[in-house]
Amino acid sequence: WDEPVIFELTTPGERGVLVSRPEPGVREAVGDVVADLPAGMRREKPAALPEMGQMRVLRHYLRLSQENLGADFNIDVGQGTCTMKYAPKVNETLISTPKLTELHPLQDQGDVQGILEIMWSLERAVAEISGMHSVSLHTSGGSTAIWTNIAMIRAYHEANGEGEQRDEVITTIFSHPSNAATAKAAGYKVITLYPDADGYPDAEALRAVIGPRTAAIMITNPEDTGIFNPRVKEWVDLAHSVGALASYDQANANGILGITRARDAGFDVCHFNLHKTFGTPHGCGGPGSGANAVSEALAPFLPGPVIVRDGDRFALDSDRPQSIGKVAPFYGVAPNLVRAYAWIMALGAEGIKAVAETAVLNNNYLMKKILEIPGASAPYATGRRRIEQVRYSWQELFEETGISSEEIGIRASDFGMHYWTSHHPYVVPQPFTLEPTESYSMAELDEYAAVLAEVAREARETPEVVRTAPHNQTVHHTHHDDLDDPERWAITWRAYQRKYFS
Amino acid sequence: WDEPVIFELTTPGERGVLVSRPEPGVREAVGDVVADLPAGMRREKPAALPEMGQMRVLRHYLRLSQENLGADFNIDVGQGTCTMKYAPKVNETLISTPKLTELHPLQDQGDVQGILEIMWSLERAVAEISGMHSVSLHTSGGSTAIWTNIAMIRAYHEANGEGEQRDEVITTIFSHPSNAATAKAAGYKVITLYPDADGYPDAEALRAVIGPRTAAIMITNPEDTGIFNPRVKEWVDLAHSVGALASYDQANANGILGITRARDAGFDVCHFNLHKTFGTPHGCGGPGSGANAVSEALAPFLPGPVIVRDGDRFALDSDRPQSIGKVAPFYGVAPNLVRAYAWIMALGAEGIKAVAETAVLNNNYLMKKILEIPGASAPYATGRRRIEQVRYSWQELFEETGISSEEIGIRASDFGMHYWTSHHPYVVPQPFTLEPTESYSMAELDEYAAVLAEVAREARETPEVVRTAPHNQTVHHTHHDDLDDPERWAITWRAYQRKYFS
Amino acid sequence: MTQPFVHPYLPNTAPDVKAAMLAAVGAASTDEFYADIPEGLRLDRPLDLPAPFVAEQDLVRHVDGLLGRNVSTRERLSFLGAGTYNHYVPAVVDEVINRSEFLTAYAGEPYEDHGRFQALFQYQSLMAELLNMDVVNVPTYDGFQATATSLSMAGRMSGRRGVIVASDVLPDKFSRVHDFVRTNLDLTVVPTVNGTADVAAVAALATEQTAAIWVETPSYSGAVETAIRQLADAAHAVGAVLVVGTDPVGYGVLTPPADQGADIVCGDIQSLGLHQWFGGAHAGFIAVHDDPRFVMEMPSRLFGLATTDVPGEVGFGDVAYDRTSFAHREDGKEWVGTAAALWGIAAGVYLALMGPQGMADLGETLLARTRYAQLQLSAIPGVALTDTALHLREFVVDFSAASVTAHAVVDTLRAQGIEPGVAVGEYELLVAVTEMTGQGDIDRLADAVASVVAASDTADTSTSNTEEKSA
Amino acid sequence: MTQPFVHPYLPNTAPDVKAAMLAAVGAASTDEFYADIPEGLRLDRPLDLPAPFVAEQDLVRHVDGLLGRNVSTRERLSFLGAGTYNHYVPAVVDEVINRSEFLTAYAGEPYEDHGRFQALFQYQSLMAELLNMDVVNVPTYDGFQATATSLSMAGRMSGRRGVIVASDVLPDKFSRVHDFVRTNLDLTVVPTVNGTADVAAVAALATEQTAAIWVETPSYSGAVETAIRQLADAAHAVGAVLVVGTDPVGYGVLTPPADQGADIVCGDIQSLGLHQWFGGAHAGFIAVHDDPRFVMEMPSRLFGLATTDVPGEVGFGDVAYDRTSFAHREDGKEWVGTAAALWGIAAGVYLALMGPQGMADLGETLLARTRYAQLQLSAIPGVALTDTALHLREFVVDFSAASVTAHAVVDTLRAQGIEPGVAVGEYELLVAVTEMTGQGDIDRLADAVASVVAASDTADTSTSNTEEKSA
Repeated sequence: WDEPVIFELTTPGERGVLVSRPEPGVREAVGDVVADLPAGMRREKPAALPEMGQMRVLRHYLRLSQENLGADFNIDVGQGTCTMKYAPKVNETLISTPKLTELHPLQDQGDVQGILEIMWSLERAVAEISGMHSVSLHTSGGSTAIWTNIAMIRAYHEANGEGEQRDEVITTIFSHPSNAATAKAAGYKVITLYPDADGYPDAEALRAVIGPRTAAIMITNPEDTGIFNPRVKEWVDLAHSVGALASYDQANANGILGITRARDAGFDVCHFNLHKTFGTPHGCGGPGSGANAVSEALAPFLPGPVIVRDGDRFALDSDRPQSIGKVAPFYGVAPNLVRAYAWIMALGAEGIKAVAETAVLNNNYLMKKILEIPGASAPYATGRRRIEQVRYSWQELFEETGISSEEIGIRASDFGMHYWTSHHPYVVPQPFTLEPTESYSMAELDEYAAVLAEVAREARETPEVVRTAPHNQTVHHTHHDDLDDPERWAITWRAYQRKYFS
Repeated sequence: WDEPVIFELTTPGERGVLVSRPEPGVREAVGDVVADLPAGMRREKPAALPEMGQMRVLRHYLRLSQENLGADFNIDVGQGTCTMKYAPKVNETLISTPKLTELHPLQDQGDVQGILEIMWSLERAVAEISGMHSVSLHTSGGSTAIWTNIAMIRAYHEANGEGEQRDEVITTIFSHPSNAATAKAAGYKVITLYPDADGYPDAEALRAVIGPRTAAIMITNPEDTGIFNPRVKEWVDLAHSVGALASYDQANANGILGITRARDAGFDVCHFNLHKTFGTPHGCGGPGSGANAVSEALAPFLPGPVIVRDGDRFALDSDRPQSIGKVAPFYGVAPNLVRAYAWIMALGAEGIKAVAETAVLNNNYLMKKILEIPGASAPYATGRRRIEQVRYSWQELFEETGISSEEIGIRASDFGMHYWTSHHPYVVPQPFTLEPTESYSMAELDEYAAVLAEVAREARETPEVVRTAPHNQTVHHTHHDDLDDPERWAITWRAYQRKYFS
Repeated sequence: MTQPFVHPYLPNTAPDVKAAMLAAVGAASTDEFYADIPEGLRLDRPLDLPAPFVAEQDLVRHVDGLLGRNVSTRERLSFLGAGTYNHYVPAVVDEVINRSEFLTAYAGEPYEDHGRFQALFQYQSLMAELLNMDVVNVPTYDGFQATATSLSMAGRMSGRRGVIVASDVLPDKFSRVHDFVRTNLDLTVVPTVNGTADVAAVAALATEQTAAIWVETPSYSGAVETAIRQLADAAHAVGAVLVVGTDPVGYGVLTPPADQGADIVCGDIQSLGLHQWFGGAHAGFIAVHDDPRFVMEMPSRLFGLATTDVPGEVGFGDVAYDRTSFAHREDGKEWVGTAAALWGIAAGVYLALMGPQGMADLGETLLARTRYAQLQLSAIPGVALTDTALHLREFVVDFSAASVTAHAVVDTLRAQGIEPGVAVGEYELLVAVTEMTGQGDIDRLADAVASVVAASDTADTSTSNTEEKSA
Repeated sequence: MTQPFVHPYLPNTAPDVKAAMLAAVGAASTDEFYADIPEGLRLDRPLDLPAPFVAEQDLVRHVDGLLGRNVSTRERLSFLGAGTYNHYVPAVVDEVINRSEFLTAYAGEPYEDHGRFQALFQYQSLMAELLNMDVVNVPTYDGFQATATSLSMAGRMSGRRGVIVASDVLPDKFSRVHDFVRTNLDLTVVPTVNGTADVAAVAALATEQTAAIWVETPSYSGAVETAIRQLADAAHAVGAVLVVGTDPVGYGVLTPPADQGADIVCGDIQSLGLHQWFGGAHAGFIAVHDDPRFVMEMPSRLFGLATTDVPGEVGFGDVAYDRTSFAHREDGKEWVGTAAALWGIAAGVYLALMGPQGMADLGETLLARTRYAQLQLSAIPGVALTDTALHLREFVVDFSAASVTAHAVVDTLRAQGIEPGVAVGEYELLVAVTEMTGQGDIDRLADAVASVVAASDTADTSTSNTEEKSA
């Protein structure tokens, strides 16, 4: 397809869907409510939305869908750190009932016992998986869950009278950037540590900066390199020794489920991304879901309300004076919570551990295949196993051919593959990160590695083919320079019309 | 995608879905039921089905789906006679409830009142649209509905003691072939009439063959040429005058809904294709649904059971001694019946007439566009309006360029268009049939006509481009000769393996 | 109406567009297009239909309200079968067949509709592995039609009229088959013995006028025919063919009829990934060996694999299209038309998901649960099985010794939310169990039946000797 | 377990494959991969989780059973709002967002994920037309976050701490905003008068320390702020900005805030094509004019249109990516992460289906039904409206004159299958009507309320003067 932007498809007078109109009895009682609007309150010009028959709207979006590469369609190991795993179709069937879609959060609690039980059970499962005491499922994404971690930490220190004193947060460069960003947004000074020569987080560096001003350490483990910090408990103990808290970003938990737990290493608070680790679909970038798990000491600070169980009855408890309050409307992204619950219940303890072990097996198998490609390397911790992903480098290939990792990624798309070129932080040169998860078969991993090997071959033998990619996509090479120029950027169709055609 | 045949994707040991297994208590009670099978009854070798993880099965079929051109994706006017109209998505939502999917036909009638009421109401609507007395919705396709027409006619004549005497059925060449084929299958000799010079069914020819041996005339009107037989009532009267019945194939009813009715012209029996005229989706070729409508005299012969209404209660009546019996399991294709009911209720009398008028407007508009293309013509009834479709001819273009209609169709697919090349009967030379229905906008009809104009231009200017098409499809020119050779045809993967690789 | 009628399904009802199109074709109104329809045939009033719900939300409320009056087998505990079965449909099956690309396609050509051709070719191929035969058709309407056509094929091939019906056949199926074939074939029913074919009687009846012996397995009562080999030999001895009507759900563990001499195997695929749909989701298969005599008698479309201009690439197309009524009208084989393709795609996805182990597990589960249900019910005093044959999924219990009618059992259990089965005689009940009815469900059924019988017992204690009738 | 664990979600648990992979990497078992995890941190027991349902059919039965215990607003007559609304979702919306291509994609690049970029760019553009502003973000989590971020933007731009809260704000939203901004901003609430902003009081409070005036329309009580122009003038007079939190559902007929001087317009799009989902389907929008000062403060992704190597073709990409925390960690603007993209696509489809006329019709229906409900309820002796402001969709009724508590009304009506609204005070009930609650539904509510009040009347007849409080 070469599907136009939807505004180009308008035909005056066409209708896509009709709306229920006021009944004659209502009209008689209320008169002309639009004409009666106060001065200046009636919209003068109709909104310039397109006018289209229903089938044309449908056709437009179905064609756009076919121009999009979902995880169901490709060997989606190239979006490293994203944990692209199978989102089971049965879970979509399960949630598509009016018993969930048409449930209002303020209904009589007697009418919502099913969803409350599911949410309560999911909290308990996350508590067991993390080793923590209490869980909240309110947040609707990973980064906002990290925000919730720091918001609870802030409230905790304030409750202890140390809110003013503790104004620093320590993180590592290979922890997700949201740890740094949310801490900053919460008012903290951020200290970022870099790895030691072997790629492990530098414990000596931590020792040098931690102290009475430290509110928390906020770290990921394994980090985005796929390297597990073996001294993590030492880090946590160090934090506790100065009165700070330890916050664990479990975005990379997929390889350690059932193997090791946050609380066992002493962490006070952690979060999971249900849309990564627990198999809810990524939805083009959300809705996600975060699960915040905390120790008993931090439980009073969890967002409210919480679900309480009394025998077979479940209820919402809002009477929690130390809570940080609401972090989102109502009680979390219900469709994702049901999906995550179903995912856990389809696998059980044995299955969840098999998820981790298979993800790690896949990762180390793929690493072997990738490192066989001339020009590819895996910086840090040479020869060591990795957990669930690896941050690789094309530096050697780049030095030899001048082809960058980004160019390789664009060319890989011609083979129907994703390849993640946006590798914050830019510490590893010419980086690429592969995370095969547990969802792809050996044959598929071989196929993915073969594509990268082929592109690397092209980079050497026919570099122009790589440099001028894409050759096989809906659109051709796009001029991204305009997107940073306020005079040229066009964030909406109306702005495009104004800037480019008037 | 270049998606393999599914057998090539097998990996020993993988599982796609697990099945509920006998509980320990069951095993204890029944022992090893497989080992205990009588001699020779236990399958020796497992079925050679592929072994695949769930996500890979899904990915395979999703990719195949993207290699298929549904009506939702294209301007589907090229499958003439098929009535490719919008199948509203809301109807898919409506039927996807367990209240319908998990209903068993032999449940307590008190538990199935909703579906019975819908079916009863749909029968009444079809009766009104056809002018007939009684309706059965049991058949699951158009051709089997035509079979049911002739089966009822056969039973009627038998009941009147004329079963032996009346052994001939008369049809016309531009009526759907199933009229001839079902009559033959029911034991009748088939007489086929050809059109007069103007393309109208030849009334004089009818007069010449009709008589005491005639069981029925079975005709379509408008015929597949889009031409309405203005003397249709004369035909029906003639049939009645010799004691024969008149059966109306309403496959082409889309242009005359609310305009003229079968019973008003005197027909005794007719059928509609719900998957054509009433907006149920075509499903790659079924399930369809047929509706048989009959006069009061033929009502006792309808397939059984029928739905009867008693106040607010609906029940099934099987006590019908003259019924031809079952024509299909239970009571018809329930999902399609609900869809067709919803389609009618979304439109109402005014909307249904607008469907017909719009379909006819679209058809005559498109005819104007097509006839502007050099080399295209519309044989018969020159200058007359057509109803809902037109059978065109590329004969002039073929004579000029040697490019056949079939080659044009294959090339049209490169532009994302369907184009129906299978135009039984082969009376019109180099035929193509376009039926735009009411579902496509003027802009889309213009686009379709532009594609044919472009292909016609190519046929003149760059005929090799047309002759070597497809250029833009999943597969390349396919060798169809093998498909008619018993030594080479491969109707299953196992036959292909055996014939081509052993 | 004074307002113009504009409907979301009808883009060209937009007034400006409609006017432009009329102008383009030089018509004053759409009435002109109907010039060929005589005035006397024109309907001079609006159709008398209920007021529509043009706003989608109102339509949904209306239809949902009607469907909401149904109570489904999810809300009841159901042991209903008799042709439509409550098997589990994996979510992936529904996902695939509800894809717009498949749902709304029709009859496109092998290039732009490559996916449809491949999906249906795969369906044919997967069924072929399950049945161990080389040729399977694109689905026809249902198992009734598949069987009627299979017998007709036998008649056409042999020029004979005789069909010996060896098994108990579902009455509705028999009705359909009979009305379909009666012009060309004569059906002779040989009563079964202990639930299955009376092989000696059937063999004795077979003559040079016999076109086919027709076996059903599982039969109407769920009995599995174990003497197919002998029946095939009897047919072949007189130059007839053996037609086996079956449900393929058991062939993960059971020997396929082709391995026992069947010539044509046919039936319904509703068990393979289709919901119950109030009995409205059936599709018929016909399987034969790769013998042109048989293949050329099949009326349905057959999709075949073919080579293309690119070495190693495979394409698809119609095999022997000239057989069909599309090609030759009344001179084709019966007829072909829109039948049940989407259900075939569903069954293909189902078999791909299940794989050999899944079908084997399913077969075992069905055998085990069936046997368990037989044991539990026949252990109730006054309740007996009607035969000792091997059963798959269905069986008949007899309440005559308890003097309780089957209808009484049904009525009483329905009041408890249980559909115990289909009454098939005054005292006989046809009970179906599937992988969806677990041990707990079967126990609940047995307990409920035991209560009914016990209650009757109190009134009428003449239940001696009933144990002996149990298997 | 002795049997190998093979799961449909985990292809490489197939024993042969697993062994081959281990061999390829030279590992004896998967344990080797965990060498970096110290023994003391290793969990030495299985997780204590409930027994799983590995057969899909058993999982479905389990989860369906749990969800089956919910009673939805289809089965109740609901007038609940307070942040989540029962609007109609056209079927096409669900069809599109449930397409696997959209549902399972994530963060691919503009080439292979062209469809996602275009769909979200179109969402931005369609919202922009409805709001009459040039810049709209890829959705953030919800309206709470959108508002918190909008106020923070005002603070960052101005370097000031003061925010004047001019309207009644949903308490949960206020909670979220407060905890989010409290390090950087001080919120000062100015009580409303007759349901809407006290313009004079707000203007009097605005100073050089004011970063923003924050208006909510419709407010917590459903009141539409009609003095946005004056509030904008008051803000601009002191160099502050006007932040308007809103629900865009009414802008088919109501003047968009941008036309009245708003600088930042933000809110939630749940009303535009998202189901209620137990309150779990929200997404936030932030709209600004095309002014780099504002744009560069937005933390969310912004998809922009760009030219390509092919003249006339348009591609898409990230606008000003350097703003984000992806690019600059703590030096980015707040943060960006997985938020609510799919809901944005849904809202885009919704607006495309509705078109200008659909949104106008919807706005009129909402205004009319709201007014009708106000009239019907306030006509009941003892029931009064709490203000005379213009309301859209929600309003508060006061039962104090009838001496009936709001909770008593709720409890009594729930017993009749009606959720009459949210109790927001001892005697105050927040009632929401939408296009889904027709005249008959509203009449049913009014009748039920009248009965409760009348019953109370019998006990306590002091209901004089209540009529005067009605609007």
